[in-house]
Amino acid sequence: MEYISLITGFIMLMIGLWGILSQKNIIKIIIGFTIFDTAINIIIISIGYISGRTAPILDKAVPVKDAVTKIVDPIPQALVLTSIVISLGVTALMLAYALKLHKYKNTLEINKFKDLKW
Amino acid sequence: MDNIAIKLLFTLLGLFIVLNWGLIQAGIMNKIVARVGKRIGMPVYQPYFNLIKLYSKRTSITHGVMFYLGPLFRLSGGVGMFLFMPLIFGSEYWSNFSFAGDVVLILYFQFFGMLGMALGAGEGGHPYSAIGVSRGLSQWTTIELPLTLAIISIAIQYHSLSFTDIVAAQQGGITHWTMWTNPLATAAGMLAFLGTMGHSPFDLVKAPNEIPIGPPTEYHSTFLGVLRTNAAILHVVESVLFMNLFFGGATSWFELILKTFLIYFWSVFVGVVFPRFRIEQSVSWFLKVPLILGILAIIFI
Amino acid sequence: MEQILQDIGKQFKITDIVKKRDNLNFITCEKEQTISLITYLRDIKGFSHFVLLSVVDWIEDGVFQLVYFLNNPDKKIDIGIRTMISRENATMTSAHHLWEQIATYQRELKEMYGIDFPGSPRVDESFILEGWDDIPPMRREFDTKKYSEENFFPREGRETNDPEEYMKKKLYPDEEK
Amino acid sequence: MVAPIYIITIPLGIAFLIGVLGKSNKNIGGMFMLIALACMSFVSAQWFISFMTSTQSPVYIYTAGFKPPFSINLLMGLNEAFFTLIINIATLLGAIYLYNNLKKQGTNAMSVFLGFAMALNVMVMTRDIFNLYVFLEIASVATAGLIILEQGLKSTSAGFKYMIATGIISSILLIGIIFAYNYSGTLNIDGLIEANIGILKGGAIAIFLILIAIVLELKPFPANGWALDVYQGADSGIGAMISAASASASLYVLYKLFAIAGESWYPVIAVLGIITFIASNLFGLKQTNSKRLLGYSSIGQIGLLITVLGLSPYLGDKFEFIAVTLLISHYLAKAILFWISGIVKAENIKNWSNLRKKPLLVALFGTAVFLLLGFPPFPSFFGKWELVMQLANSGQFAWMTAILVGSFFEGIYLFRWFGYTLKLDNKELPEYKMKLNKIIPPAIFGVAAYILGYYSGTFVDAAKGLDYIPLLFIAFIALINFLPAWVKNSISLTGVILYIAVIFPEFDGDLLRQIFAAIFLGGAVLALFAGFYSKGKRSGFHVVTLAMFAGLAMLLKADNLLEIFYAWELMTIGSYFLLIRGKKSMPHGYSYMMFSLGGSYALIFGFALAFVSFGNLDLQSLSGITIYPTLAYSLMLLGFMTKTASFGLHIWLPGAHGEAVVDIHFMASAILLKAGVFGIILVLLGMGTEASYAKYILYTLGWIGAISALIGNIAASFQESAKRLLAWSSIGQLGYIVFGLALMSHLGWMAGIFYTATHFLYKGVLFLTIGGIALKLGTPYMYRMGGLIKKMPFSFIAVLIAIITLSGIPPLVGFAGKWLFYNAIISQGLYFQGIVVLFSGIVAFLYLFRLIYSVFLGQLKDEHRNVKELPLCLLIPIYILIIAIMIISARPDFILKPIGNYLLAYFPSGALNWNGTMASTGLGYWDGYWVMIIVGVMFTLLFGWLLILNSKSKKVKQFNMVYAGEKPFRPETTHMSYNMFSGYNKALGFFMMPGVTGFWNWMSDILHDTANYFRRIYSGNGQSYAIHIIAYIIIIYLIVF
Amino acid sequence: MAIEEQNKKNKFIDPDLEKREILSPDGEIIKIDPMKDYFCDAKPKVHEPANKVIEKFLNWSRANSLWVLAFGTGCGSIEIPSLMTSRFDANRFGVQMRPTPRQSSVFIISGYLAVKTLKRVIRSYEQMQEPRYVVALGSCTVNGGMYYDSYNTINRLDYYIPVDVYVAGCMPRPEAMLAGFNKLKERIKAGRAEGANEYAEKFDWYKANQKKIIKDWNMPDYNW
Repeated sequence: MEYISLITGFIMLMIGLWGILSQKNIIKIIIGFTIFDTAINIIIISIGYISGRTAPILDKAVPVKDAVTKIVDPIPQALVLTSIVISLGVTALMLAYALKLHKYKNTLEINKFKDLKW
Repeated sequence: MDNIAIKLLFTLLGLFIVLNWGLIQAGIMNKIVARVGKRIGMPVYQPYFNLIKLYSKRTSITHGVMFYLGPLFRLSGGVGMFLFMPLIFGSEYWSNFSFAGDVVLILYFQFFGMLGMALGAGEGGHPYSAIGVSRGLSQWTTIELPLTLAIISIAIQYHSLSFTDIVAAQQGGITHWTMWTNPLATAAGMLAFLGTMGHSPFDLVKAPNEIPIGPPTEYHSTFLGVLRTNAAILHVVESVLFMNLFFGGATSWFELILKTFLIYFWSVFVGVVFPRFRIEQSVSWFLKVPLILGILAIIFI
Repeated sequence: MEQILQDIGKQFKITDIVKKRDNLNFITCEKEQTISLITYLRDIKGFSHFVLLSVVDWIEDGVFQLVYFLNNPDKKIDIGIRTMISRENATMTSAHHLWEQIATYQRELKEMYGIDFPGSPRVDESFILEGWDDIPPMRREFDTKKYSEENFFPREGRETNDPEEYMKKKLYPDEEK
Repeated sequence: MVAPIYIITIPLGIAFLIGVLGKSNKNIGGMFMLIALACMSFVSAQWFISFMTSTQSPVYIYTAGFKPPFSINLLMGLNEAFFTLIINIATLLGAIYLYNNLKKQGTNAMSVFLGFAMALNVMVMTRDIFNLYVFLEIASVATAGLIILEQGLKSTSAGFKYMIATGIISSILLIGIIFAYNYSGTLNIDGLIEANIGILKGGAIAIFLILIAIVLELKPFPANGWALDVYQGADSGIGAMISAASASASLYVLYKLFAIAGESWYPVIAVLGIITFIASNLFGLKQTNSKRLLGYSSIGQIGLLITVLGLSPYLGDKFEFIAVTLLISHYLAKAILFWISGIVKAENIKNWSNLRKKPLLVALFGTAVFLLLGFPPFPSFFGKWELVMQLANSGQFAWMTAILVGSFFEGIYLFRWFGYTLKLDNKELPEYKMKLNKIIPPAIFGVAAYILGYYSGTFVDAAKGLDYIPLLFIAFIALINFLPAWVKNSISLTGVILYIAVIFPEFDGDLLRQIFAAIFLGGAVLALFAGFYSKGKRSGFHVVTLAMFAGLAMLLKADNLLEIFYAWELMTIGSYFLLIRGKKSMPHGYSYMMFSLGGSYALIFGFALAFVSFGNLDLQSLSGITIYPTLAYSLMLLGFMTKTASFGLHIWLPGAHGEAVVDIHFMASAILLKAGVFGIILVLLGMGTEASYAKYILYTLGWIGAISALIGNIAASFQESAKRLLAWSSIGQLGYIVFGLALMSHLGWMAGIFYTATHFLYKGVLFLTIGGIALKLGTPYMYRMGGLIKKMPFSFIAVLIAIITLSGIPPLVGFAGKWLFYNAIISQGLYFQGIVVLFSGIVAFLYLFRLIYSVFLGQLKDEHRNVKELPLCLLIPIYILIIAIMIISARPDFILKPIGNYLLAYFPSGALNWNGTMASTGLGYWDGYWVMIIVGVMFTLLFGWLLILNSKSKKVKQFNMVYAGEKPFRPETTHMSYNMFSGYNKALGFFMMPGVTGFWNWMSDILHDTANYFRRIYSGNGQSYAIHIIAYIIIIYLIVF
Repeated sequence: MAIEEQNKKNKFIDPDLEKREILSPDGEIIKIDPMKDYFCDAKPKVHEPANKVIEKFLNWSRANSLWVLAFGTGCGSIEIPSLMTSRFDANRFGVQMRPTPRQSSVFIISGYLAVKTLKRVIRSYEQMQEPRYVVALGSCTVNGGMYYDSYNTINRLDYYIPVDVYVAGCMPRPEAMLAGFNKLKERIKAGRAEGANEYAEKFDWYKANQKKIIKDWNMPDYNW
């Protein structure tokens, strides 16, 4: 059962991918990307999960010396932090692009922007 | 080469004989052609009269230096071929300066005269002479093809390109002549001979009433005299060439005169019978039968 | 043939119809109407072949008589249309638009008779005579014998004999009249 | 030594500082940015030099003091130093180039640019895989930001597609990383390498995901639609940054991560790379947009580098050298090209002719093109050479062919583009100003290309013998390009004469090279001397002429295959520039280059086979080829025959030479074609006649020579332009020489070599005179000339002598060649080829008469009434050649005896035996000296006789001729020269069907149609690009596992 | 321009012979005067035979090799080919037809001469090389014949070119022509057939007569 989070991560991954590839509207594509990123974050987190352990916060419940046996692997969680920040930045830039694209052709259909081809 | 002076003397004598024989031969041929047309025809010594009259003309004009030198090139072409051609087999005096070159030299020396004539006619400025020269040259390219094939097949047969060896190999009766031992080459050679002589089927170049007379349109008086002298010498030397190659050369002057007469008569004979070819017909004619004969000559030595 | 002549008579003012043979007639018509008559004959009446154009110099009545010969190849009949034009600075409307070869005839008439056909192609170029600066030679007022004697050094000693006396003197010399 | 960490801290600090300064004072911000980039490049330069010179060991930098598993560490090794150096230099120069754009955008753009530079550096240095992901992401976001710099719909849509693509790629990388961590427990690359998680099923998938993400970052073929749009949409400065800097960074990342993957990955990477290389170059054929074409070319080059990476096991120790040289060449060339496209701003490649307004830009464009294609002075030449050699060494012939074919496609569209730039007219194209900061970066890179070229030459041991003096002299001449023509001419003339004095003694032992040296360098002196006729500046002419002659001289001095190839390519560049100078010469110069390019690739393939079968590169290796000998020798012969324009490869010559000016025509025909002959001699000497395959090759070579002789001479007779006539006749004469060499007998070779020498003499005379006359009369067409004998007597005499020699009429030297051929053919037994050759010799008469008649004889036209004789500077070289011809004709044994002795070493049997001046073979005999005397005496005697006879003939003018009692109208209507041999054409015209040109056109059409058909997959829809990426991943996955 | 006026003066100037200006390839203007540039107009000179004995021998050979120019004017030109047939065969007397005036020595004027043809006859006659002879057939050349009163045929040929032998008859039969040839041979052998020298001496007189009737004389005075 401990793989439940991994599986949900992958399912969300598929949904995000489907969103990116099938939707015509740029905003929907960007939403697809956000789902895709959060799915990856979930997967990262679930990689670090060791069943029967608690969150790696050193407080009263988890003293420093026997923390190693009690907490799950902290590194993926550290990675997730930067990954979230990055996906935030990427989504922000994408939205800025979407705004500019709309300004030019005031449409958000991805297949309207095909003038650079061959 | 110590007795170069004597050899020179004999060569001059040979040249004199060949010149006279050429003129008389032309006279006889005209007589024969006339007789074929049931006409009495010009007297045999008429070429002499023509020459003297031409040389005795009082005025002449020239279009420029190259025009002036054209006939000179032509004559030196004819006389040059005579110089390098061994006339009588075996006699050291009558083989002129043939020590300087072999069949290939003679083959390429023919162009010397033709080039000079072409340039002289060109300088004349007359469009007809240029047309005549262009026709003559294009015809000449395909005439040379069967001739080269024949010569190469002879060279293979006798393993030599020098006249003296070829003639030596043909001595001893008619069965030793190339005509006998290598009939295909002789056939190709003699068909090419028709082209070199420029008689009727292939006389488009100097055709009298087609384009006045082709290259020599602008030539007259002494120039024409020089051209006619060369024509006489050239016809004899060409027939001597074919005689040496195919008909066993000559061991004496009488044999030479007889054989050259018969060889020359072959082209006149064909000329009388056949009408004139157009330029593309005459050019492509040599690529048909003579070419095939030549190729067969090389294959079946 | 009569049928044709009646039709023409109705439309054009033609005078003195002369019947040379059953298949050759001459008609005369006004100068202004000739071209239209010829066009009519050609297009309607089937005279599709233009035979020749020539002129007769009536110096006495001071008039040139132009004759256009046409031929109808189907019916195999000929017709000659005559018109009278004055001799002094004679001009006639050009008919080269009907048949091309008319231009050549007109050019010859211009050179030989001085009849001007304005508009005909190359009409004033020299036709046969090169370097001719006298009056058109075919006109009757032009005396060729005098011109030849002036220009061509005639050989003296030529006298013309009446053939009858000459032969009599030749054959019967001794018979004195 | 400054600590490498500063490379990261400086840009970060400055970026924030600029941010703080706010929008207003942009200048200070700009200055700070430049300072930051300068410091970064100084640091990496310092480390790089220390690695190169002293034995500096790689240094690990631990952030936050902890050991790797717990912190991120960076490495500064030799590779890292090199890559950071080139990235920093690129970004520094890019910043200078984009200074105005960035200033216009304001300080935030500058900080984005700094971030971009910093991210690339860290990607190169970091040893932590997650850190790599983070900075990869920063780099792509920064690039996306920079793309927007060029305000416009195109750039925005391109940026958005870029965002989609990189978004997917980075997420896949992230999944790969996390699973790799899952199995290996560490994020450090060194740790991953030890962990060797490839053996686990899941681990292999993780590695696959990581590597495929990095490969996708490098824009592999089917999935690179987005990259093309980026290159087209983005500003050219940004394009330069992407293709130069970020490409090298991602390449190094792929190299770093390769250690994790292990052996099985090499072939996969190589295949991906080669597909990208060939496909993108093929698609480039149909491309007309300049920036998109640059995109195709950069993707192709990166594909090539990936292939090199993939083939590293086969390249042995030479791998680093090859990778570095090819990378440097791509890096420099792409940067230059993008920067130039930024300056000239011409969308369509045809409008690039605007470049000619600034000669420096043309020079840079040329440098970039030749740098990309691997031509001599540049590093990529040595890189490609070593690549082919190593591949051949390890038997990978399929890879070799693929790489050569790919670079041939690239050559096609690059040279077509270069041809447009040089030749199309640029009157109505808009003016443009070349600001200083825009021109400095490409100029620096251009100069760097030459320096690095020399530097990389020192690494290759075979290239030690190359002497660079001539190249320096050419550089000097290039610098003084602004001087008038005659000054440059005299300088280069003295230079060549000095050079002859220096190198001629080197050949004294070997007669063959002496003859060719006399032809090449003697010809150079004559050509340069003839060059004095031209007024004005003739900019660029002397540089390329000297380059060609330097190449030719080097060809002779070369003692190993590399030097031969070096000289061959140098000579091709020089001759290309010469031939492209004619007004309408663009298509012909282009086809010339295509044939020489194809020829040189065939040559390098042949040399590779020789190198493999013999072990080392010196000339003896040509003799003992054991691996695929037939293929090797025929390829080498084909390569050399592109230069001798033999049948099948001859269609470029008539056009190229028809348009050339007088001295260029002389150089190109009389001298350049002999280089091919020299090459054929080397190959045939090596091949010998014993081997079974040699018989077939020689037989076909003989037939090719014979047919080209026939076609050349017949076609020449039907030409209307005098120059094309001479060009076709050169094809004919070269056919002679090739046939002579193919006989492989003593006499055959003597005829061939003798012909090469005499061909130079009389063809030189013909080219100089006819070229001079065509120049003077302003038209090459013969029917417009005529009657010039009265105005130009000296040139008439010269052409007459040349014609007599060419046609082989006895007294002059041409007859010797004909006589040798006769004997060679009969003794060798190749009768039918011989007949075709002899027949074409006689056909030569037609065009010779047509030439001398239409130009000199016939009617003098009105407009040429007071034309003067040729200028002295043309007449002197002509009469030098005439004197040479006369001397050899008088005593042909001066040349024939030495050639005979020389050939005895190779063909002992069948030599000429001499007594006095009489040469005789087994068959016939010939005495040139006596023939000359007899003919001379006879001619003078008869001349005297004619003078006596005809001393007072009246000189008349041109219309005094018999014209049926009338007089001719005008000279134009009475000069018979147009369609002169119409009868002959009717009879033998069928020879002239343009079969060969049809074949080559058909080939190029196939190429262009496939390119046009396949490039449709880039539909322009961002989403379809995303689908391509995903599909690409899945397909590769299925193939690999 | 000056040149146009000069041309206008003479009404019959041939357009190709008008003076004109041409631009040469290197841009400079060239003045072309066709009459002087294209034709050599030197006067003919009298060529006295060197010495009697050789001249006698040469005349003998000239007489025996008469090369006739193929130039037919008027109705006589149909008679000349019949000479070459086997019935009459002029070849027996060494008479041969030559196409160009350069190479021929006998000029047969075979009928009436229109002014137009006279112009061409003069040009061909002057292009023949000395010594040259003229044989005039038919009465038209004697006194104009039946065209004596025509406006464009000349009456006496010898006013325009020197004539050696007149063969009378309103087209003489071939036998008459052969007799004419023999008469010509006698004159040549006697050395009295010096028409060319006579033409050279009385050149101006001949030229005046010719120009009197050929009004469009747009060719040089002497045609080489």
